[in-house]
Amino acid sequence: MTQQTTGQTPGQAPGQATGQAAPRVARGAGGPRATRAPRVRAHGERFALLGAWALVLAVFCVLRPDTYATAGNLQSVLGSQAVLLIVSLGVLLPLTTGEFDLSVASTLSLSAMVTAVLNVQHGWGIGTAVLAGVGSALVVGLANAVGVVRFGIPSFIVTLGSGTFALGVVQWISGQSSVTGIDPALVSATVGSRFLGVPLQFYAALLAAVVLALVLEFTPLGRRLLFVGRSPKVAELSGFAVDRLRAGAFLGASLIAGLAGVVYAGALGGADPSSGQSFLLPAFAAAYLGATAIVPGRFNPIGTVVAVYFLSSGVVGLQMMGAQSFVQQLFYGGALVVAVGLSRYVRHRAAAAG
Amino acid sequence: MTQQTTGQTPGQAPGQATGQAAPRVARGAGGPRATRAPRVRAHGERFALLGAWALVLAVFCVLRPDTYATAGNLQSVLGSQAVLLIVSLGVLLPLTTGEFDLSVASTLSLSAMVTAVLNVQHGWGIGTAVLAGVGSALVVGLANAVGVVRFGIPSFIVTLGSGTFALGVVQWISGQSSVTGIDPALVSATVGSRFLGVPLQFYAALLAAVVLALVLEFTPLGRRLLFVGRSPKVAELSGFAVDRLRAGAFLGASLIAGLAGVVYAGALGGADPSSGQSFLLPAFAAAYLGATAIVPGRFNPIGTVVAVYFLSSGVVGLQMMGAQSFVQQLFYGGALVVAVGLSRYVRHRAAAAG
Amino acid sequence: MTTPVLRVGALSKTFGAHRALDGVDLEIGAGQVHGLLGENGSGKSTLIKVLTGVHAPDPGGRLEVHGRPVPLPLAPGEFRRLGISVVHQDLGLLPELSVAENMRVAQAIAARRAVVSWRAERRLAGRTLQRYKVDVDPAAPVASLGDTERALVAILRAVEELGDSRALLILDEPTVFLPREGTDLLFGLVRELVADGRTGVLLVSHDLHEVLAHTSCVSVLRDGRLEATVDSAATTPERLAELIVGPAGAVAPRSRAAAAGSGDAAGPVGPATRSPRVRVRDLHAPRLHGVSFDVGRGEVLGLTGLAGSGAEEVLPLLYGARRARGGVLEVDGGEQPVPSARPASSLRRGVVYVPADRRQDGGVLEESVERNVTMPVLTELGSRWRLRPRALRRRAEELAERFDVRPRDPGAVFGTLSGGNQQKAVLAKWLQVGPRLVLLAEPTQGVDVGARAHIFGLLRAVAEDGAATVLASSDYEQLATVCDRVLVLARGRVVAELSGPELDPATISDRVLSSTAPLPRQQARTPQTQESS
Amino acid sequence: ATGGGEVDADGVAAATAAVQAATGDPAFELDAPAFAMSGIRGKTVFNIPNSSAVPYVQAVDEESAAIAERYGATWVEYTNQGTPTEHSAGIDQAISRRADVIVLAQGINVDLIVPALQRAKAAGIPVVVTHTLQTGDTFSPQAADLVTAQVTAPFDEAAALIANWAIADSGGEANAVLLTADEVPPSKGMIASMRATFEQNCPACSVKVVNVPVTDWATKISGEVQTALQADPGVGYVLPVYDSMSLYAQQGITAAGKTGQVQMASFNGTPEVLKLIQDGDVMAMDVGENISWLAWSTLDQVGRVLTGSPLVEGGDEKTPLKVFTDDNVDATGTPPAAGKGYGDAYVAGYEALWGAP
Ligand SMILES: Nc1ncnc2c1ncn2[C@@H]1O[C@H](COP(=O)(O)OP(=O)(O)OP(=O)(O)O)[C@@H](O)[C@H]1O
Ligand SMILES: Nc1ncnc2c1ncn2[C@@H]1O[C@H](COP(=O)(O)OP(=O)(O)OP(=O)(O)O)[C@@H](O)[C@H]1O
Ligand SMILES: O[C@@H]1[C@@H](O)[C@H](O)OC[C@H]1O
Ligand SMILES: [Mg+2]
Ligand SMILES: [Mg+2]
Repeated sequence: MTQQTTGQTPGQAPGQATGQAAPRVARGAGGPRATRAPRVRAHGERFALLGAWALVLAVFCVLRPDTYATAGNLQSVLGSQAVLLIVSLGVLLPLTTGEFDLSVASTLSLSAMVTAVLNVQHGWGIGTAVLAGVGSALVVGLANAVGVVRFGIPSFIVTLGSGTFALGVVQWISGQSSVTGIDPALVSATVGSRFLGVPLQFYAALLAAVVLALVLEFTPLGRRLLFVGRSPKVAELSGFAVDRLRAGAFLGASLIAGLAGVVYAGALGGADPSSGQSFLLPAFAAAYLGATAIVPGRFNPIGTVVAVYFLSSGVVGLQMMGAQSFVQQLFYGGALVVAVGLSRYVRHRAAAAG
Repeated sequence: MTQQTTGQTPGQAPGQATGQAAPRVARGAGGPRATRAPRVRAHGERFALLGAWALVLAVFCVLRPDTYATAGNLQSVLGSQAVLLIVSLGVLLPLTTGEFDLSVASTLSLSAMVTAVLNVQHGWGIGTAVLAGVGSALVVGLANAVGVVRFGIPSFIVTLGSGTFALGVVQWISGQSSVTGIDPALVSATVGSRFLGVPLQFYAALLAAVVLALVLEFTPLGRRLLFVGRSPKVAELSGFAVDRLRAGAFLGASLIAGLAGVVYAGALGGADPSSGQSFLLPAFAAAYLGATAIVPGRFNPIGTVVAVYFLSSGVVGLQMMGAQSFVQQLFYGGALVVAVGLSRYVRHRAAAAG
Repeated sequence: MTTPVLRVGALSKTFGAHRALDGVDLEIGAGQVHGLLGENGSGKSTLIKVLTGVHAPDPGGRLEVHGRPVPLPLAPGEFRRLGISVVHQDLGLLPELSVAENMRVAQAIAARRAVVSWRAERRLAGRTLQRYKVDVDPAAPVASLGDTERALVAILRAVEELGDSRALLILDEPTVFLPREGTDLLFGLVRELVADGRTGVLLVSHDLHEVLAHTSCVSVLRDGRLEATVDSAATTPERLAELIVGPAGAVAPRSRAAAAGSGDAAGPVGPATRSPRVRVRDLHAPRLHGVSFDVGRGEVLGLTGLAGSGAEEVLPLLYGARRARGGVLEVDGGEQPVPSARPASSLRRGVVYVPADRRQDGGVLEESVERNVTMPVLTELGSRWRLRPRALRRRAEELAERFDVRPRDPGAVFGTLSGGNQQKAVLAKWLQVGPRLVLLAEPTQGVDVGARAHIFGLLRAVAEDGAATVLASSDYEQLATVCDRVLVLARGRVVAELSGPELDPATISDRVLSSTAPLPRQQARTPQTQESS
Repeated sequence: ATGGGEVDADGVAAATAAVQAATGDPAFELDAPAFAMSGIRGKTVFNIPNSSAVPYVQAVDEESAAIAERYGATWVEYTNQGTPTEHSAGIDQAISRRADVIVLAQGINVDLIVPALQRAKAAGIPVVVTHTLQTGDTFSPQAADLVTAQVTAPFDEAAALIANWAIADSGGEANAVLLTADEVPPSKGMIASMRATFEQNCPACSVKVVNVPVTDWATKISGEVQTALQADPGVGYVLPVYDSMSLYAQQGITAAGKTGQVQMASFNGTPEVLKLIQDGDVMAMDVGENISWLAWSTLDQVGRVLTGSPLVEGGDEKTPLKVFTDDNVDATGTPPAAGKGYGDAYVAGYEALWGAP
């Protein structure tokens, strides 16, 4: 077993590196719970992003009362971000353990494409095709885990490589074109049926977020993952199976990305070889932005949900105003930086006042 | 002054976070010089990637003696990767100080577009247009530096945000269309003129790599940047101006990306609003892969050069074999992981034998 | 006699070509506090890491716990189930998490329960803290605690983690962070613990007196081999020192004169006869309320006090590693307000600071010794635009020689050096610059007796060169040995000044303990570094 | 690849004639029933373009919006970055805004948004797809009854013109590299059409096809072109199927040092690419489609759907192609502008069919 910790471990030469990026949200941090700030202030940061979201909603409801402030619009905003939300949950797991997974987008495409190809072109039943799709995603996760944990390669490069490779496989099995006409049962299970006017995929994504939040916050497993991310060294000295936890995080991320792929295949009624890539940066943005809310200083699923809908509410509002696509970019980029900056500011104020 | 270090520093409340990803290549590492391995083996790792490159060249020279093994092909391989190489050098600087700059690709587009728009549409002289282009790039760098150093926002999110924003600006000033017809002098200075059959842009990129390598390896500045990346706390206590060094790394990255943009504008004879983005992940791949060679365990410019040409030599060979684009993806992704894995393996062997 | 709680046999561990442990046999009895001594790099930490499954030992080693053989290597976390728990020297706390989260992590995690209630965990942690009368808020982040409080939290955590199968508590130099009161609390706790007759304690320390006072027997490692196991009651510090460093090695210094090295018979020159080189006036910070003192040319001034007294705060403030609220520092006549001090500006004024936590603050673990020790002299040995690799290498070699850094290879990775050698390298890094004012925090923390004498000699030499030295420590023995004068702080003020014949460990200890009780915890815990510029 | 045969003089003549025929200002040839466009007053047209980041697409939409508003309809532009997720969300937005018609413009793959199209159908909103399929082609069975009407385009004819131009220009000895992007719906047909044209008119020509997915255009086209020129120094023509590829292809030619030896011809008539013809020697020909004309043709079919008038059969609005070379490119303006250089036969033609606003 090769250990990957800050310190030195057997089987590793001195000067041997794990070379890992530790994408912590909070290095020396504990969030406002940790500071002695009065509760109100502390809540300031927890709910700042929710507030910003409310503000965005309010502004557009005033500007476009007939179109934005409608149940239909709300339903469509909620319904349309399910896949992104699930992918964001995927990147969040390795981030929690201090690693990057840049392969999630390709993994999503792979899972969607395998499902579609097997179901549409090879006549597999949708159930087995979905299993195969998710299985193919897990293969990517396994490769990531082996590369990072066993060989000690930095996750940034392992997952960049495995993602590129997986994308090649997608292009290969798809013949570089879209595969459509997937089993309607999958369509119906994702976007075809609705509850309260919102497609089922939204509830699936929300459920995933809640489950993940509970796991991270209230189970020993979640605590272990957090410890591993904060300090692999300490975690190892505390007797955690650091390797297994980190491997598990990559497998978990791939599993989630695989499920996202299945949902995506349902939402599209098929699969295409390239569009999955467009989820990558937004997913990281949502995870990082989400780490400023609800449990500030930690990557957390509920914060991620808020981040996804904050950003998409703004973009949809701008679309309704007929803003050009560059305005959406300006909003997206600006909102990211301002929101995170603001939450730091609130924390500073809180700390200064405490 | 807000300090951003791993531990606690003055001016920061405990529990205050910098939230930084520390994309070190080598956590517990010092490279083979540092290990006690015999020199031969140590050289194994330094030159493993060069060896892999030679192997790729040899294989394709055998397979395609008439087309691959020609001076013309060599010239074209060398000449075609200049922009990517320069951008890779750009990402390398912040990586050295432990930060990500995801905005380089947009910065490149911005610089190229500003140069093109001012020169073509507003009739500015090419010299002043280039200055303005590079200046606009520096504005992005300044924003990154302020966000990361002054406000303590994680660089991953600051640069994701600033990059998205800059891209919005590009779309805005370009009216979302390509701008062609740039001053032929710029074209001639980049791809139009040749030396030894290779376009000038290659020499420009190579020069940049060599200068950066000299700075990083042989100046106090380079040593300081490295230490800031390894441990901001130690660097600060050692009297290094950590904030200024980190800010400088971001400005340097933007400057380099801005220059890359100018070269790109010359190579294209204009600018287009979107294509710059496609340099982002390959640039990181080259930087990380390059960190396995020449000075293993450190991001280093010469290793990056080798990485860029290793990858492109393989891709060009596959292109000559008529391989489909998915095969190129498979090669690219596979080569990344295998090359890094191999270099770890060599190091392991060396350590085991030492 | 009962079965020992732990027995190891023929334990070896090889790193590359280096044998860190070489056929060690060791037995720790129930109810016994067993000392483990040895030079820096003799293998103590390695032994502990084998017992905790961090390192896999070479084949052939044996381990028995409570008489039952346990196959090696241990799986990660297995030591927990065996009833072993450890306080590592760096404590292993995550500063950004709360006290409760840190304390309860093992239980919360080991529990077969699917769900952890952090509220309940907080209550349990609070109860433990209360039971041992440690006044710390379980919800506070560890980052906001002082060093002593952190050490106590780590130790209490380890005690709790022993669980029902309690076998062995390992303390790896637990007292280096602790002032006397903390040490007393700790050993009180240890005695209570072994009184149950089921638990043993393995105590790693470099403090011979402490070890003899609190253990029933002592094992000494030398170069990875077990040199001897002796009965504490039947031995002396001198005998132990001999076992540790070998018959030819230095003997633990007992006096300043000895510390100054051979032939230096000249006692310290009294402060009155020196021209003050450094003046500190009215230093203010959250925990300091107007501290002033002078330090003469060639003088070594000690600062000490209980946790929370402010003694440990002074140095980082003067250096600019933390922000002061007010105060003036005058060096050779040049005045500067302390709040505007920054490490860079301090260095320019000839002020250097050797931090207590060398692993965190002293050097970059993954870089070579050479690169670490030459950090402050990059431009001095080259130019603004050019490094002189050969000059740097030569300087590193000289320093390794002069400061006795082992191994003597400047290319060695800093992080692979043993703790004591890291400390020597850090001292070398700072003392080479010819400083005017040396600020030293716990300079011999974790340093073996031989090296300690060597370091004292080096400090003396720097003083002889005319530097003013301020040494903050809670090691009274050390203060008595190297200082010309010692200031005792309490409640953020200087409450006593000791010099001449008063400078012996017992007197210092008396003055510290009789200084008014430490600040209420509440205040002591407020984050020290909130005020930003 | 073909090649190796004798130069076929008849073929060259045929190719030359075909190109020549397409160099003039096109006439309005649509023969469809007239209807009153004024009937769209007060209606909402919800337009979802393939990607708002493509300038060409934007230009068509701006012109369409202007015409729709002239006739009193509301034009809602759904700006997006070109992903199927956004396209689906756009349809949902249209439904929630109770649009009267949804336009999917410029190459959206309807097969990937079937579930959303089903919702549109359930909501009773007709869907018009423009400029996506080759004239004569039909949608897949699953999508066919979800799309109310379409406007097709003469992609294959444009491709044939590119091939014919290369044949004519080389005197029947062209050695050409065709650049394509397989995943864009019309691409495969266009490549097939080019191959067929070369086979028919030029047995001595040889052809190689290089596929570069859209996402890789910026990083890969240049290298691919260089490699192709390196692998076969005899190549004289690089023929990208879409002219947005030509900027990168031109870079590859320049970098390979083949300026003056290799020429390019492509399709779309994007103004910035027409400018490349004016400025340099590499880009020699572009088959243009009139952006304004495309807008009017879109409105024609949309107007028919909204007013319940008879549709244009199969969606063939007879939108024309025009070949631009150094000889006639200046008619598009200097620098070239959208909608210029094709005459204005379509304005009169459509106004005659639609009546007054
Ligand atoms: N992972 C490792 N790789 C290589 N050498 C190691 C490793 N860990 C320890 N060593 C070496 O093994 C020897 C024993 O180190 P160890 O840390 O056990 O000493 P120690 O007795 O704890 O010393 P100190 O009192 O300074 O802490 C030293 O020479 C050290 O450099
Ligand atoms: N990153 C690392 N690379 C190589 N060796 C390491 C590394 N981290 C720790 N070690 C080895 O582990 C040993 C023990 O380190 P540990 O932190 O337990 O105590 P220490 O620093 O030796 O302090 P001390 O005696 O003063 O206990 C060191 O001697 C060192 O050789
Ligand atoms: O209309 C489209 C055109 O805009 C683009 O260039 O390529 C594909 C076509 O569907
Ligand atoms: Mg030790
Ligand atoms: Mg021309």
